[in-house]
Amino acid sequence: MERFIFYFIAAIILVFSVLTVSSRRILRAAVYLLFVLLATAGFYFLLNYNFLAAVQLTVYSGGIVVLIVFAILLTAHLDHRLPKPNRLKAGFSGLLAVTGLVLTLFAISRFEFVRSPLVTEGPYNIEEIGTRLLSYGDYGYVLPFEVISVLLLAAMVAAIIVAKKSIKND
Amino acid sequence: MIEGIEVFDVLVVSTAMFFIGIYGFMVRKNLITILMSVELILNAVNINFVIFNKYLYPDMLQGYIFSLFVTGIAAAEAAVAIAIILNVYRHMKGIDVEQVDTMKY
Amino acid sequence: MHTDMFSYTVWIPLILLAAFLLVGLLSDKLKPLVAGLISTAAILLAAVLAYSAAAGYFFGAGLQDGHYTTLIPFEQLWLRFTDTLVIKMGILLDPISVMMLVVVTTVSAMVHIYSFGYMKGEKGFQRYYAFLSLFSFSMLGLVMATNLFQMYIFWELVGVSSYLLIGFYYQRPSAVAASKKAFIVTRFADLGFLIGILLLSYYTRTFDFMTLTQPNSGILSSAAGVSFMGASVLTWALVLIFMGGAGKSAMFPLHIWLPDAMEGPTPVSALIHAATMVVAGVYLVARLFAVYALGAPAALEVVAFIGAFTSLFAAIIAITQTDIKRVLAYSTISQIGYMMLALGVSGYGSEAGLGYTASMFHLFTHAMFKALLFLGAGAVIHAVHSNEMTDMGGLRKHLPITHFTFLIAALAISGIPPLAGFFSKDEILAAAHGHYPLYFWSGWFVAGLTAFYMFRLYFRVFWGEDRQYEHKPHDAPPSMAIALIFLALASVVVGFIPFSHYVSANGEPYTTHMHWQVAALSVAIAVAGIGLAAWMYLRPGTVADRLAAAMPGLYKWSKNKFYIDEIYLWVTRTLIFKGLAWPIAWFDRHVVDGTMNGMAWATAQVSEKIKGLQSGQLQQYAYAMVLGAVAFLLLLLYWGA
Amino acid sequence: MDRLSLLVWVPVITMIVISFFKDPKKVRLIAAAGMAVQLVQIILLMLAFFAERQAGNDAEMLFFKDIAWYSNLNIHYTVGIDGISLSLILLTGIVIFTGVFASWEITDRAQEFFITLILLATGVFGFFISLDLFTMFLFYELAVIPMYLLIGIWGSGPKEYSAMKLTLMLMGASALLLVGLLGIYFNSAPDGGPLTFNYIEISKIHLPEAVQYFFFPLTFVGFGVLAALYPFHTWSPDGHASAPTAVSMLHAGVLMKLGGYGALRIAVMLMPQAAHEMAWIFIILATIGAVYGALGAIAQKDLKYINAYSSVSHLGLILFATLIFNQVAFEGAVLQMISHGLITALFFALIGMIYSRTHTRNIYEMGGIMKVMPVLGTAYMVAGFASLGLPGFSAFVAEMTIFVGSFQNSALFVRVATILVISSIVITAVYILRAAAIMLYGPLRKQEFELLPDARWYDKVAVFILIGAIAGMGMFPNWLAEMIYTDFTPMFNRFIAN
Amino acid sequence: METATLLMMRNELSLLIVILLLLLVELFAGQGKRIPYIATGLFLVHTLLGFWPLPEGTLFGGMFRSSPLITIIKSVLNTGVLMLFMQAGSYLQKDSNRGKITEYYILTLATLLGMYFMISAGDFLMFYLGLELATIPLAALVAYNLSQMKSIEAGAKFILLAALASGIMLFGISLIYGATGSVYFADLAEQLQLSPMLFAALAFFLTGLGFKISLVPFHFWTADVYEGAPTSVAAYLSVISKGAAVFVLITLLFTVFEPLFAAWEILIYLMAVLTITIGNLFALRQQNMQRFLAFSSIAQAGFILLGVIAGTQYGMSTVIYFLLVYIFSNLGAFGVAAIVYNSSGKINIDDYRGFYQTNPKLSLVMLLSLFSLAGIPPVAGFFGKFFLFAAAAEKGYYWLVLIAVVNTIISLYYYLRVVRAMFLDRSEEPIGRIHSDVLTRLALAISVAGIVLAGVFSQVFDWIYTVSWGM
Repeated sequence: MERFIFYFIAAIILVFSVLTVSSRRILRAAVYLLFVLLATAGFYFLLNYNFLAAVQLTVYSGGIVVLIVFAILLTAHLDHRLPKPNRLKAGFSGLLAVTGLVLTLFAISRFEFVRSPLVTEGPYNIEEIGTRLLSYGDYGYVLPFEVISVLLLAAMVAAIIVAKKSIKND
Repeated sequence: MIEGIEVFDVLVVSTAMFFIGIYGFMVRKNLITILMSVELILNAVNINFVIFNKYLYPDMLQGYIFSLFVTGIAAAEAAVAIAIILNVYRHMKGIDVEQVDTMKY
Repeated sequence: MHTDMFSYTVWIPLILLAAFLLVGLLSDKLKPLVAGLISTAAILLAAVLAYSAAAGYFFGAGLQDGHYTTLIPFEQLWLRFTDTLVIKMGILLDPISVMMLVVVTTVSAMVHIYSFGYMKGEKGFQRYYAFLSLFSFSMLGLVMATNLFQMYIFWELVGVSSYLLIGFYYQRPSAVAASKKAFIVTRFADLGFLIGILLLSYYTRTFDFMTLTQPNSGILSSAAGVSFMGASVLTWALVLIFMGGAGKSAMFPLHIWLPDAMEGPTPVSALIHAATMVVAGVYLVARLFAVYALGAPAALEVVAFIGAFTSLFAAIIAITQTDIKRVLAYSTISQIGYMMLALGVSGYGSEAGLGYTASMFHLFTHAMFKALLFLGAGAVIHAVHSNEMTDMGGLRKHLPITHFTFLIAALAISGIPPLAGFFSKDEILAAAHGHYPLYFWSGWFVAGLTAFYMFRLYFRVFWGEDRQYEHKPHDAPPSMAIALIFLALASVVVGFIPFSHYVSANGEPYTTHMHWQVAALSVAIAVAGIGLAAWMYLRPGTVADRLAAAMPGLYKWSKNKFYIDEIYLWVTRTLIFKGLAWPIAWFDRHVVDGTMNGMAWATAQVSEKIKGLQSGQLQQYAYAMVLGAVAFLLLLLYWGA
Repeated sequence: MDRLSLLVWVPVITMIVISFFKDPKKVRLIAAAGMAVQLVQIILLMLAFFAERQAGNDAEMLFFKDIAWYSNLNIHYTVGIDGISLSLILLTGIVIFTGVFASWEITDRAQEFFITLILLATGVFGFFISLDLFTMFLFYELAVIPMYLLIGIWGSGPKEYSAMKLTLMLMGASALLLVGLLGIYFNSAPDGGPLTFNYIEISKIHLPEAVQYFFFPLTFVGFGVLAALYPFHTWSPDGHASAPTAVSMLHAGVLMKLGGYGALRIAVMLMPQAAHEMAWIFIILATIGAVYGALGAIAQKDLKYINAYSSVSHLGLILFATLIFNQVAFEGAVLQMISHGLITALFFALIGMIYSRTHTRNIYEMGGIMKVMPVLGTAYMVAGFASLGLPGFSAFVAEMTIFVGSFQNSALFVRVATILVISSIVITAVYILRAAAIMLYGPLRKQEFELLPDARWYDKVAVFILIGAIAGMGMFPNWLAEMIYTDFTPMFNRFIAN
Repeated sequence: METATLLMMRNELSLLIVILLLLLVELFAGQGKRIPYIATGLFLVHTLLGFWPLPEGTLFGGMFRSSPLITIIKSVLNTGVLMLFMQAGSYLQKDSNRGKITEYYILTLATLLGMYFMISAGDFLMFYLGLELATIPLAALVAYNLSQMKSIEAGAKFILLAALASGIMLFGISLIYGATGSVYFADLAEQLQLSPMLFAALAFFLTGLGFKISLVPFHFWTADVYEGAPTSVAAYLSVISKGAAVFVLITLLFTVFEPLFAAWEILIYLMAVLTITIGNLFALRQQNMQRFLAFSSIAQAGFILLGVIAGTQYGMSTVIYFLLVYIFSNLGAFGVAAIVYNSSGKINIDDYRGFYQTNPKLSLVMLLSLFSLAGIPPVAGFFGKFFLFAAAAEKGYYWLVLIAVVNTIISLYYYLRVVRAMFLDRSEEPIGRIHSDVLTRLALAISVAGIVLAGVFSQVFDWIYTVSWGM
């Protein structure tokens, strides 16, 4: 059963991924991206990583995609269709991407993954994750947590100064 | 743990997604769609981390937490990128990537 | 003991060097007369020392145990190459060097004196005397050299003095060209000399004449034993050394510089290009005679052949020349050819070495009368301001002293007894006869030619009708006259010196006898030559022209000096300059340098061609990155597999 | 401060003092004073050197001083001299001193000019006293780079092109050299132990032959380019033609000797087997250089080009001599370095002086100038005679030493090459006399030249010192030759032993 | 965890404090002209504190490492940033930048902090976070000149390509994680072995760092971004950002990827050759000074790889030494370029013609900097390059060294082009006489002192060498 769900999710991910990068209507592309992200969240649920799935839903789908949609709305007419990509460019890029894909998969396929004998039944509860994130011993993640907060602060400042109107020109 | 699904199967999906994202990055004409491709790439990476964690190293949460952070950073990146893209639009009245080439050679 | 006696001889060249430095460095700060006097005093002093050395040597210390020894009164290390190969600066006294001392100082002193009159009022008078001193210094250094390398050094120095003096009138392009030619041709010959020295010294491990010319020392055996292209290395070395001598002594085919060298002031021609420097080649072969005779007779044959050929060849050319100095120049070449011939046919020993003695004897006598001829010619030129015979005639009335002395010299060179030339030429012919009859007959014929062209010259200049002279020719001033008279006396007297008592191939004195048949033959042909000249030129008429017209080919070839100059010109201008130097210069600029520039250009081109990579297109950059990553992966998979 | 380092410090101090003055008159006086001090110092050094040698000090290097510098690469500041380097130091001292006088008329940015010029000289001095390959290389490059500015700023003609070409080719050479030196360094301890850049240490060991075969060509070519090794000589004609007088003097006179010195002392001496095996290649190139340079000089119109090609030819002789492996030839190479240095410096000085008057270097545009400038003209003739190897001047001594030395090698190939090389002296006579005939002699070609002044006092200082040195060496060669020969002995013995 | 051990993070903490103080300044003091002085002063204090040696050790379960070497590299970066701040003051005080001066400092310092963490990272997560922290704000800095399209374009190119690069790199990291189950460097070194998947991981990972260091073929953004960015940001990118990344590269290669040496040796070799050559070939043809310096810095990065590939203690110290020298040299060059641009608006090499006539001192600074970049004695660049070559030669990479040294000739050509414009060419209308402010001049003086002294005094190198034992 789960297997078929996985196939379904995989199919969605791949199909909508392709659509995301091929749709000529930009807003639709954003929606397709959303579907991909949602499917990924579904996949996480399937793995019993519920918290992660929730983060995926909120941050990715809720945050980033919304941001993107806003940006689209600010910069494009809705009925605007993107011009067809240059054949040559698409061809070469496609070739490269496929080559890369084949090589990477070949490389990965040569690796023998040893499945862990441990069968920890998720889901990790949020508390455990929270503790991890805030502990400072081995495998504690308070430092990255702090750093990413600085990062977010910096990114905010960055976004603000870029978004600020230039004094001279405008 | 999904019955009958091996790590590699998932990796096929994520890798494909990764390269689809890369393809999109190289082909899409609009700066925002390029950004979307980046999101695809990061998403593929996340799937990798998660599946490795789940299947191979479930005793620790390294992959799991890594993907959390990646998500966070993706957001930050997107925010700054979009701010800049909007500025491009402000200057060029368009965000066609091929027009963004005033500097070359 | 004996050597100490002669230690003063080191001052002979040094005095002259001092004079050169003094006059040369102060140059314009000295009054012309003072400069001349300094130089002249120096050479006179040197002459006195030379005479006393000669007296001391020949009549005293030189003769030991029945033969003349070689003395080295002074020797100083100059430059050391290896333990055995060292250049020393020294003084070597043996019969020929002492004889040369006398010749050089005598002629040089005469020329110094003569030049007071001849060069009077010339710009650069001081420079002239400085160069004369330099030349005398170098020439004396050359003749007294104790080793090959010292000789080579002074050899070069006389070459440069000659260059400077030929080019004395440096504002005259022809003089400049002539000096250049003289230097380069002799330099080319010296190349052979140098290589010869190196080759010889490589095998013998010495430059010293004393060691080299030691008979039976076995030092030559290693070089004589190695053969290269059919001849022993020693032969090669000696032929190469002879090449140097041939260059300096203007042997065919390296003679071409000498006629042109007449562009220099006439006294210079007398000194350098008649009496002293040009016989250096003869002297060189004589100096190494033991090596030639004992080590490589084949090389000596070359000397003989070149000498015989050159004497004939030059004499033929001399017949048709109209520039009096050129006639004399070719005459000089011809006479030096004689000397070479004499050396070439000589054997080693006292009696057997007649050719050697004859050669030196002729060198000695020739120096006197040829210097006289030149100085006489100088007096003529001084009087009429032209070198061309066609501008002259009837000068005997205007220039009695010159005329008389010139006549003596002409007779002397023609071999009319009892003048000096007769004796020496007689010995040469006798020696040639003893060696190989063809050489004798050619020498005999040349004797006739000599008489003919000398008297052709004499008659055309001093007899016949007066020409239109710009101002009345007047005889030589006293300073010039003194020199002329002195040399005329010498030309008369020196023939009676019993030369073989002093100079012989192995140092042992012996006595020569008059070869009556040879003497008769040679006098006969000399008289015939004079007679022919008188017939053709003494009376007004066109015999000469008709004769020339009758043999147009020969006349033309002779008149144009057998086109040797043209051949040289062709070789230098066309082959070396146009064929080598210019192409090389072009090649260097365009191909070699072009390659270097081409590399820079190619780099710039590549840079230009690949600029498209940096297209400004974001997605191409991304493409490159991905391509890089994938290529790296592929590479690793390939290498890893 | 040790004695040898002073050789570097005096120029440095001179530069510092110059940097406080702007007035060209003061600047040149200071430069002259500084270089005079330097010259005196060198002469004192020579005396001290002789005294030491007399006293029986037969150490290979005298006034040895060693200061550790970069310890982990075992780089030291090691100085010391033997007769060979000492004689080249003397050469440098003379040339730079006269070079200052030859630059007397420079007023445009005089301060900068003299600083750069002396900087160049500093590099050269440093190079010659160094015994550490790294330090040596450092000074080598230090000497090359100021050329760019000197030619580019104060030069004439297509100066920027020439300066660039010269710099790039020389730095290209030093690039090869760098690899060569690194190769030597990393193989300097085949039996274990610390690696070293120390020349003396390295010369005592036997570098593995495979190593030699790889690094000898690099090193030799690296130095060779500076010594105008055919076909890498093309920087030299353009460079010299464009350079200002003093720079041409220093460059042809001294800097090119760095190449010869290095090729001999480092490339050949440190890697004898490879040198021996590969000698034929470079003998061919050097022979071509010697003959070809001379022939090329015949066809030139520009005085500086004539002299530049002449340098190619004479430097060919030097390189040739370094490859004969004979103590006499080695000695000859060094003598030729000194001799050519002096002569070519004199030539360039004179060319500069003539040029500053006639404003042309084309010999066909001059003619008969001996009449208006007898002193310069005579000096030019002297230089010419010296250059064509007339006895009494230094080149004769040097060339004869080379020829005698080369002739001791009886291999047919070498012998043929030697004879070809010797033949270059005839060609030298041709181009020297040709130029002199066209330029100095004959009637005065241009009337406006009538009024040109002859040498001024500072010109005379430069010219007479150089002529004095050339003639001095030419007439009394043996003390120098003995010094060089003797000091080659230990090196040569090791060379033979290897 | 003891407070005392937390002091191992003293550098980070003090930098964080500086950032926070600046935020406070922003809030309360507004956007005065004094801010550059305040920020520079604060940073000076921080820099000085940074020289205080720190013990070796790890924190947070190995996520954060500290060692004398790391402290040194941080101090080196600090010095660079300090000089940069001194130079940037006059630019920031321009009217067009009103209202965002403090942000400039905050963002710069945030990226610096990112680099600290990147350098000190003990696992890939910290490394990644540090990298991103060092990248994302930089994009905003690149696009700082909002009124200019070029600046914005540069920002866009930078952020998008950086995102792509880090995406690819992350994919590589994920594969490493998959292969070993850990992202901790300490664990990885023991577990990695040659296998195709790790080849993929390595290739992807190097893409990310290659982007940061701008190695060919990941360098394309460099020129456009440097050209578009404000001069001081370009300088920052070229020295600080690159320096940090190089350091990380070398530590990662020799700690984490040590077992994969055979694999990455090829890649580094290849990249070194390509980077030097391509960088040079493009630098040849540049007119724009910043673009020119961009390509020059690409080529320099290629040279650095020579020290990287050597991979010895010696190689390591040469790289750090070279970075130090490179910072002095490049900041000298950028500093002069910035002064010229800010005062005259001229940015092309041809505009520098006759520069020496009017500004002898500035042109001398430029001269020394360029000579140092070109590797000409006796300035420090010569030593730096020589040591790099020596490091590579020690391992027998003679051909690589040969290629590199031959390339130095090309590089010399273009450096001399600038010298030529300044010294050789005379111009009718050269750039006018420029008076720069005290801090800028001081910064240039430090550059010059560094360039001149760092080579002659071997102590600098020896010190680095001694410290780099604990790599």
